[in-house]
Amino acid sequence: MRDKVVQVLEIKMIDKRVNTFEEALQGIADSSTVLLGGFGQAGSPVELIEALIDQGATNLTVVSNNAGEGEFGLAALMKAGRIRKVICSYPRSSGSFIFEELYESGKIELEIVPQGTLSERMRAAGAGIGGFFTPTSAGTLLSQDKEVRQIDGKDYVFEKPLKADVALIKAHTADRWGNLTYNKSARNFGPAMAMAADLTIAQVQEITNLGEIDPEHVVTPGIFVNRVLEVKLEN
Amino acid sequence: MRDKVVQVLEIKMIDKRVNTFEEALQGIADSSTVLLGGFGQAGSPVELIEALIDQGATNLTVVSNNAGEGEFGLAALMKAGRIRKVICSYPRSSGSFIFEELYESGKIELEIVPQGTLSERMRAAGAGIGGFFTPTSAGTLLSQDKEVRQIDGKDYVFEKPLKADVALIKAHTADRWGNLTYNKSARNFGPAMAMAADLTIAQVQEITNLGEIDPEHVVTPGIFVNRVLEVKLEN
Amino acid sequence: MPLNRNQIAWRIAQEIEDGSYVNLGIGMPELVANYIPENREIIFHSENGILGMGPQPEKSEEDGDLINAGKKPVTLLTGGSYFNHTDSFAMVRGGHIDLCVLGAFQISKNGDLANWATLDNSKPPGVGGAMDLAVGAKNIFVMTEHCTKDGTPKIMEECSYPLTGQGVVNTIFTDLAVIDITSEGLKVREKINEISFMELQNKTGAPLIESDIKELSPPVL
Amino acid sequence: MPLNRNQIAWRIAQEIEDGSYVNLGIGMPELVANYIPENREIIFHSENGILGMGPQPEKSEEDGDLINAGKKPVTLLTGGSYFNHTDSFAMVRGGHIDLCVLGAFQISKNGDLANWATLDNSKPPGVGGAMDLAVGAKNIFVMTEHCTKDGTPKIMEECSYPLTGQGVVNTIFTDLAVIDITSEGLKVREKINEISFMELQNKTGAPLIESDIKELSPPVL
Repeated sequence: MRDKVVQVLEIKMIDKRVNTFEEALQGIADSSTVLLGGFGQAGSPVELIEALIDQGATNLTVVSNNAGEGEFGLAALMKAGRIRKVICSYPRSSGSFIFEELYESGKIELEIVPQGTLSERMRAAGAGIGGFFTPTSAGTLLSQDKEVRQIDGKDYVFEKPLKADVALIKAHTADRWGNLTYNKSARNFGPAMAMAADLTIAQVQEITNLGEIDPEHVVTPGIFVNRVLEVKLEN
Repeated sequence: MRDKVVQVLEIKMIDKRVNTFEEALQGIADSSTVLLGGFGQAGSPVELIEALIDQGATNLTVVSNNAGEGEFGLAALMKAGRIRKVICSYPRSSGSFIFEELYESGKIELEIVPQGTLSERMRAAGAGIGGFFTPTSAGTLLSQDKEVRQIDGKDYVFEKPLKADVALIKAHTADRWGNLTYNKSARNFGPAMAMAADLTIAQVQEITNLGEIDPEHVVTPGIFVNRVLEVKLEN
Repeated sequence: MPLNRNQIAWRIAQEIEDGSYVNLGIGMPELVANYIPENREIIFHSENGILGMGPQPEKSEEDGDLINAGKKPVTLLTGGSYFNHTDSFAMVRGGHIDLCVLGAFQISKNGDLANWATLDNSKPPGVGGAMDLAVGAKNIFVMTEHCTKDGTPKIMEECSYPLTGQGVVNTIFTDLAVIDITSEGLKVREKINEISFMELQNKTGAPLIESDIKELSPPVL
Repeated sequence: MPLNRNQIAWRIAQEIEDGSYVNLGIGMPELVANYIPENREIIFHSENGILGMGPQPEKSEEDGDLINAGKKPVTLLTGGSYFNHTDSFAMVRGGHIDLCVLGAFQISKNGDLANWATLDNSKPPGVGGAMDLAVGAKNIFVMTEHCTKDGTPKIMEECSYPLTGQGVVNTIFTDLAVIDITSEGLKVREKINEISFMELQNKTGAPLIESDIKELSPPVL
């Protein structure tokens, strides 16, 4: 009789909340392809990325709009020698000296993808699309080795989905089902990356109770999110 | 001097609000391709569709998930003899007798498109994608005359964007910039259709002042919307 | 006794893992939601833009803007969300739905599914989201009577009706048996006691594999 | 006097139609926002997910989560909205942006644009959203000095630098002239009075067409 009562009380709940960086990053393997959210610093999961240094995964292929700045976040992970290749749209900025050193000494591989194509390729991966034709980069160096098809008189370049093992993103609010909202222009690549990875991990400013995010206002539904970690930051 | 003062006061404003069905539907030409929002009755712009009967456009190709029910909305437009062809995923329902009569007597053309492909084709049109490969319908009748490509060992069917002249959709709230929010599952095809048409007309339950829709909660940004008409309906 | 529809639904519900994202096809599969074991939290997806779909509301609480793929009024659970059709089918096609339960006209021994059109061309066909679901969900369960009303097997060597998807079905749940589609063939995992393996084989249009068959015995429902 | 950057920006701003959706490229084109005539309502798009982008905030009001494509703090106008990168580039690629103003290294007579990479391979290149904008916006205006610092023409028969887009530029606004790219060739629409047509031609690497040239005379800025 007692057993039965206990069983009834132990209703399992979907709970994507984790309490530590260690739990959040558990299982990320060497040689993974890792998507890193953010456009510059807006939406960059700096704390998760830095925790990945301790986690230890190496030989990573990283997809990110930029290639890091200063010596924090992505730049720190690069400096720690964990990144084999960067896929991005715009690697250089005033503070991207760590990337530039590695690039110029041939220690890091670089693949340049136009910004809209980068996002669309991840979206395609998440949406089960096998590939798509985009007019972007037609007739340029970036489509040199790619299939080009004329459709209704215009040149289009064939692009393949960009699927990943892991996505590290930053959102604003989460609940235990993994529903996410973002803050202003920090939304950027988060939604596409969340869809495109087998394991999506979000650091958020705040974890709220289930139901506190209005169902009309959920930006990334929990189905695309595996783990959420609250990392409170000063604004 | 007086002239100058008047000029300063007459600051132009972007104003997508219209006051009558006539204004809303102005310029829709015969033989247009028209997207009609809604999944069953949820999100169906019934009043706009019925006003299209008075507007007079004929020989239309209509894209809609369903083929109408009863004798209102899409079914009424069909009954009025304005529709040459229907592109939809699921034409038959318990109340689709008008469509069925026209179909069985050969008076209306039918193109069946899988529901997800239908939405994706409109999204592709709105996003400037020239075409995409989807696994949906591979090996079935619906891909019989289409290009099939094996990608990573799986068959994919090539689908082209579905662009339209006009979209008639129903949303919940709008402002003068054309920003839209929707209500619950009535959102359905609205966002994809708004993107895919040259002229997007939304009937909404309520037009609010600019700024009353939280910028984080806009579902269809005004850039995809040309005209909004308030049509108050009892719930 | 062959299972009634509620009992087939019950059997499928037992198979759904805790925390799964599940889409239930229109019609008979909708019954599955009624029999999810109480200690499991399952998130139901509806292709018209809902995650966390809840049960039918009271008549007075019905909302024409909150319906399921079968266009029947539903509710939203706490934690649910709304999204547009494109995003909804991204979930489907992109392999984010763990399980979809679909009805069937016919199923072939290699997992082909036919459930959208017959050979009657006088009526307009309608595919809805079936082809997207068939090819997109991680697992496809079929829920069906074992034979048609006139006794013709629905499980066969090859489907004669137009296909919905090729090689997509994982497991077939019928009123008589539970059958896994494996690389070796149709493996009977469970059957009702009242029928012998040979009788089951006779009602099936493709060879069945017999090995360690358990009893299919749902409660009275 | 050749125009300064503010004056080129002013000239471009006069050309922007009321109610337009406009994307201003990173750098010099950002200046255009400062000179929009007061009676026009223009909606600025930023490819990192903003429509209705407003001016730079006071230092104390800066928000690291509200930046433009150049990663500088901005504000949002009443009526503005936020969206994700994929939707943002759907707007761009799908032809929903009326006008994009871009900088240029080189422009060819048929409207090819080179503005993302030089021939120096020692530095890593970066394309950002330039290729998407070049091919997607309904109209592309180029804002540039007429020649490089050493006097080499930037408008030429064919670009020697890697292209951003083929045949995408509609009009070139320089410190000396306004030049439309037409099927007949480079049509000078306006030029500053201080320079003759021949002098302008000498500073241009492709043939110019002279017909009804107006004076390019912005206010002192």
